[in-house]
Amino acid sequence: MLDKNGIAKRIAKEVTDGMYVNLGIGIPTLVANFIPQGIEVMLQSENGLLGMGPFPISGEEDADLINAGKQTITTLPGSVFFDSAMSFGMIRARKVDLTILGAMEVSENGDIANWKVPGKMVKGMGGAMDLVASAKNIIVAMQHCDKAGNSKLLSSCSLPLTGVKCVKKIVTDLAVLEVKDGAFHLLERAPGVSVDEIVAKTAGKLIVVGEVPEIED
Amino acid sequence: MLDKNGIAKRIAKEVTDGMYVNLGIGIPTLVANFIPQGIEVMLQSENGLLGMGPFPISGEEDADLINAGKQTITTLPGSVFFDSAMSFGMIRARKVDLTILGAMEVSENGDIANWKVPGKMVKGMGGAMDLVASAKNIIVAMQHCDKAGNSKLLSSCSLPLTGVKCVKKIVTDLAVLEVKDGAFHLLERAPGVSVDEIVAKTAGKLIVVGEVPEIED
Amino acid sequence: MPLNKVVKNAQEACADIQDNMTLMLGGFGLCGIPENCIAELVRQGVKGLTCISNNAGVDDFGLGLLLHQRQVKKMISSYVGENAEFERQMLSGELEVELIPQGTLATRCLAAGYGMPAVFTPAGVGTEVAEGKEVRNFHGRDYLLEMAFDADFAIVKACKGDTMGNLVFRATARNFNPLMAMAGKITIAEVEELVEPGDLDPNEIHTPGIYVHRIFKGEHYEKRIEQRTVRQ
Amino acid sequence: MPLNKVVKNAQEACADIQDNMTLMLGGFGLCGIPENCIAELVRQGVKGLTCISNNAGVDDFGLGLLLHQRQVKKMISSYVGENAEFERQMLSGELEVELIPQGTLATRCLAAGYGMPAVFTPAGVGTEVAEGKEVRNFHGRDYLLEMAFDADFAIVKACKGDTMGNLVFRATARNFNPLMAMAGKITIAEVEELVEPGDLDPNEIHTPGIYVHRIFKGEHYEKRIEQRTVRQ
Repeated sequence: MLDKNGIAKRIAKEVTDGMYVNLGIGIPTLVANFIPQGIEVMLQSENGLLGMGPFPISGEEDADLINAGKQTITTLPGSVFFDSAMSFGMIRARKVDLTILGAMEVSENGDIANWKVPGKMVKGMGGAMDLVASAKNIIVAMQHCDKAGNSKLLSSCSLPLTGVKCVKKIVTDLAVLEVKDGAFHLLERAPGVSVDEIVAKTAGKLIVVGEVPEIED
Repeated sequence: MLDKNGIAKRIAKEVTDGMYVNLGIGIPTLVANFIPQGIEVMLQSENGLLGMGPFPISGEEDADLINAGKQTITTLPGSVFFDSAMSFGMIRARKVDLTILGAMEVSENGDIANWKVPGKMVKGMGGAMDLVASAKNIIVAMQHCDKAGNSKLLSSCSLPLTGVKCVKKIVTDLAVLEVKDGAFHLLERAPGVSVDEIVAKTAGKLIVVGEVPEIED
Repeated sequence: MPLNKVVKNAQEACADIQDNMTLMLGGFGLCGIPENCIAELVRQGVKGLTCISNNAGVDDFGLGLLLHQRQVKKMISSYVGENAEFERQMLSGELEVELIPQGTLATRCLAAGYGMPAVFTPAGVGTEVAEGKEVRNFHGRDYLLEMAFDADFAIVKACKGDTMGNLVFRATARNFNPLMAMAGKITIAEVEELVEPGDLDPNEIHTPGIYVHRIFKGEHYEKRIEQRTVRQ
Repeated sequence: MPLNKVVKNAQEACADIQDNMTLMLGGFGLCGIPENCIAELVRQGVKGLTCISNNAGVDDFGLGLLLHQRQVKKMISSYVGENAEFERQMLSGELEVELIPQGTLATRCLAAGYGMPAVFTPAGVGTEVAEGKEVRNFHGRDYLLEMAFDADFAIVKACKGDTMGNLVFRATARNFNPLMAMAGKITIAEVEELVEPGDLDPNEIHTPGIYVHRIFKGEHYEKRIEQRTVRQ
């Protein structure tokens, strides 16, 4: 089983040199910590920054310089600031190569639900609907099951959707799965996790072909 | 009768303090020379400048700094450069208070034709169609008749239109006219020009009410 | 209106904001919010406001102050989850809330500022955001038709501005500010530093003064940080 | 593609531009045109081009050079009247010309760069520009539906750029350049000065490098003035 850092580390392998990447809040934010040496990427923060740097050292926080999670951050050489229309313009025009975000549910046809639970306080979709509607490539980082043990990989989402037919890949605590042709395709298993367990915990259509390798460290 | 400078001078009286004004090529460009002391205006040049200054002194021409007529110009304190989308964005959003441009024909309902003569080489509409479609207030500067002596103030335009129902006022060599309710309304006559002459040279519907004052110098 | 847009302070700038008007307020979270004008709106007690703002402040700062005084009838935002009083009013039905995607919010401002009555965006296709909206397919992809905003006032905060209303924003405090500055029928800009025409490089101005109707130098900026996060 | 977008020169930047492609070229008149790339296109002799550019150069400079070599099949412009060879080809039917309003041209670039498939503009309503186009009324006013451009390459010229493709334009040489930079499937930027990442102030960059695929330092800029006009 992977912990949050394990999920982030596995996703970081999907990041290739020169990519522009938008990281959502939560596990996706951790991905930045695992991008291999020699791989140069530019992180896009949808509140208006390309080239997001690490958190500042204490005492150097700048109230004017935050990420989409409202955390204080820094810039890097080559960073650019822009307004929110341009920020979502470049997202909508598919200039951002990879979007990594969390989800409450993903369906076998790639629908994603991650913004609203009926009966609970709704905080809003923020930029998630724009991101999932336009991203060239979307990887979801999430737990395979919710806290009650119910699968979050479903035949169809029960929660209000954030976007339709958009998720390309999912990395959970148990597995790496590709979403295509209306099914989850098991690519890799987490260390110590059996295919049977993944099958048992995946409610949507799951395709398993041949030996399923363990995620490499 | 007014010469070009006379037409420009009369139009300059329509310019009030604080206006943002777009001046077309030709006579409209001359208007800038007659704006009274104490009246502050910002001239918009649709190629991307607000706050157009006078032509440069010889030796200080800057190839990167031109107006929409491609003439070398200068900036003033408070000038701003922007791209063409923002330039026409502010035009389309009706932030430009007054547009002054030339015309080949104007109709009694305010249609304007100023970009194309069938059978002649077409140079293009440039920004004129955008300007006339969106301007809050359009004043046309032109000769009352063409070189053959035909009226340019018509019941309907014979040339391909630049825009419909948009011209508010016309200043010609002979008269100042308002365009409203489907007619030209004679407001002022040029020095030495009789109402009869204006009537004779206006092909579209012309309304003359009471004494028509001479244009004041 | 003269080209000199300077007013004395927030009180003069906001004097004619009336009950039941629609306001746009710049900022992302607490970053780049018009602190002086918000304080003035609280002071003058205008009510029944519809506020278009990406977020709704926190309980004791930003738009939270207006919410606390129950001056807001409706919030149009993309994310509002930092605010207990907001939640209470929303759940009790006192406050109407319209949640829209962040990029849609930004683009509807841009549309207003650029005179485009409506824009197409794929954000929200197939979701409840699409309900009641026109869906149109271009080149095999579905888009929603979203309308330009129509706000009585836009209230923004810039780092610097000159007396003609030209504005420069700093870092991610830019966010929605230049977009809203273009979108209001009347635009009020409060600035940390007010300079003379010519002091700003004309190549570096983000909002041309033609979009700005009133400008003043704000005071006592707190610039509160919402999520102070530092490296270990 | 690595984040370092630097190519050696115009020849490398333009190597894969092929016959019958659609190119956008920045500039207004001769102001801010990509001189090096135009010269390279003339040198390599690519033919059948569709060129989206506000103007068509003059007889012996700018796009006029491409026209002279009969490399252009179609021009999409707002104003083309400075060019005798252009006129000859147009009148003889050798050259197809589509004239569109300048603001429409700009906005169709913006639409492409911002992922909007189409935009509404009132420019050209009731004129021959409206022929065959959808007209739609919003709030009592008619607008034309105009499609985003779809160009294989955008070729722009900036004053400064860094190796990551971030661009800064100068004065009115900005014009269509940042819009086209956003709108090309592949965007080539030639710059007068090429600097390192960090040398440009992130607040002052007009075009973020995410939109730019290739950048190089141009040479021997003539920067010809079309209408030299001076004060008496």
